[in-house]
Amino acid sequence: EPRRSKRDVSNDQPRMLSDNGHLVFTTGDNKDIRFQPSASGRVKVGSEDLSQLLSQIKVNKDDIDYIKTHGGVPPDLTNKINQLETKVTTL
Amino acid sequence: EPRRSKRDVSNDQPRMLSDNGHLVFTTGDNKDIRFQPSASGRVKVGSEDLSQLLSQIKVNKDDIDYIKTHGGVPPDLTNKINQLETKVTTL
Amino acid sequence: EPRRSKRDVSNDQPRMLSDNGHLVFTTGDNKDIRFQPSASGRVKVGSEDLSQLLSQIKVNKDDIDYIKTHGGVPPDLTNKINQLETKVTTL
Amino acid sequence: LYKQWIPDTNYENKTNWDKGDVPCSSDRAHFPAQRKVSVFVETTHAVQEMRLPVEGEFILLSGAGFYVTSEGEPGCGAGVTTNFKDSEGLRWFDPALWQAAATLNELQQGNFLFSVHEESVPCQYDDVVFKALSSFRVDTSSSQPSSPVHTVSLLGKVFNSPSEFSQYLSSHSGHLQFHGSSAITVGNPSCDDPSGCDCGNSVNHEQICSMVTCAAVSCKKPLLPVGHCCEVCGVIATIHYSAGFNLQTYRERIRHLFLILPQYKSVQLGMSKVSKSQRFMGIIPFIASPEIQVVILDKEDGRQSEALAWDILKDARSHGSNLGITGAEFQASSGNSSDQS
Repeated sequence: EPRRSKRDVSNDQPRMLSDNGHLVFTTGDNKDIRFQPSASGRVKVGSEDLSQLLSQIKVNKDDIDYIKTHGGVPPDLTNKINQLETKVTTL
Repeated sequence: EPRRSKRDVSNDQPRMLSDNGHLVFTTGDNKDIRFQPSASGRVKVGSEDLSQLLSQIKVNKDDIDYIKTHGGVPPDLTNKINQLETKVTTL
Repeated sequence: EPRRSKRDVSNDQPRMLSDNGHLVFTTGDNKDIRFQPSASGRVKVGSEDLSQLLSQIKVNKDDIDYIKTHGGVPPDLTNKINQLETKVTTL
Repeated sequence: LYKQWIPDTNYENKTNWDKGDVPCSSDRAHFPAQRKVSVFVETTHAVQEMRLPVEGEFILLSGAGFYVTSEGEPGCGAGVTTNFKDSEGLRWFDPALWQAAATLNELQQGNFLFSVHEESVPCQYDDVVFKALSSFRVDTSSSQPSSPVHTVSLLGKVFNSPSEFSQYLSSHSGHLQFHGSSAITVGNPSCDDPSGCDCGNSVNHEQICSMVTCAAVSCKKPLLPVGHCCEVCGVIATIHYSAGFNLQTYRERIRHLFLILPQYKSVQLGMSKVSKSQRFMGIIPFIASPEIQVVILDKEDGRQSEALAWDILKDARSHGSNLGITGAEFQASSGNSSDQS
């Protein structure tokens, strides 16, 4: 593979390294670390399922946005206010 | 790369691969990739503590669920409504 | 580091192993697993940018804290309550 | 000249594993906890368990990586524990661990040059090469504060800036690849004298020779070439030169005229600029003009060497004026010399 050997491979290669016992995964300029779970295989951090938790972040965000717009007022409190309003209006 | 094709790295094998400088973790069919530092070790992404952030996702979810059920109504507003109710009732 | 040399340093060795066909990365006591792409590289889970998602966790937390303190009461409901109060007071 | 480090710390190199084979899917690959190592990985490997050193790294070429299987690979066997061998003791100043060539191209083609021991390790004006697709670990300890060279190339990158290289040496990879009491420095000028330059390794003579075990010699008058650690059987020819002499051109000439001939197939010939005054240092402050030392060895008690020496002398005498050669003579371990002509 002559094309490759001419290139500067030094900074280009990802590395798995042990730094005083810490396990470190690194990449070079503009290079990513990618986790690609399959439909049935999971990426787990400790006992946690990474994909599941990450989709929970979005669910949380959506819930928060809903609360911001529609309020986090429980139905019984809303009822109470409506009843009060009716009462006050009919006084 | 003919050398690689001789080895059948089939889909059911979880693996860590260097792909053009990117470091890719791929799970297999029903096979996981797990990152399990010791109890006192952390999983970090850059300077962020991933383990901590993942547990924050759950805390966020629990908080949202609480707000959904019990409302995100501040105590002074609840007081005001209760006082109103009392007043209206005793009118 | 005389204290460590007495210890079994093999406990400090990070490991990559097969656990029933699952790919497992582990570390020793107090040792982390770290993902450190270059400054311009990303950590991706599937097509998602992990760093971005992680910062969303913090945004979510902040939003939740705000809701807890200031309430998630939509402006029209707050208005309604204030109007009620005015009415009741002027009865 | 280009000097290439021979050993590597590549995962695919069978000789780096104590069981003589690269680990497969049912094997446990163990890197000793306290051995620092930078491992180069060229392809994908299945493994049952890998224990990493407490300080170490795996450099993954595109397409390289690790995976695990639940069924195992065909032909892998029941599984053994195999240990990555220790490269801790490999020293920069060990002449047996280097290959020399005049150009990068000849280095890649395997046209290596024979040299005396001092010149087998990198000289101050040499370009040092660590193979692009490899990693390594080398002990650069020296009695000198530093060992200067012209350039160092490793992982395909050429370092010629002193600051850039010293920065590399202090990186995680640098610490794993180079260790020892003194450092290699780059940016030393290359040799710009066409007649050649003094290697500069006489200051490291003892250190270099401490790595060499000399074979017993059985010739009548064993010779000790300048810059060599051992007495040899063969010939030392001396070329006196003037302006216009070009060492590299002359080295090529001798190769094309003689060394490619079948009768000289087993001959080793090394050429270097030396100052014989070194021999008298400490006794008489005698400055001799530099000359070209040609060391010729063979596997037949020096008989071929002597024949070649005569060929070289004849060539020098008939074409010397064109080559910038003013005189030539030799001394053979048989006791013969060019004086007897």
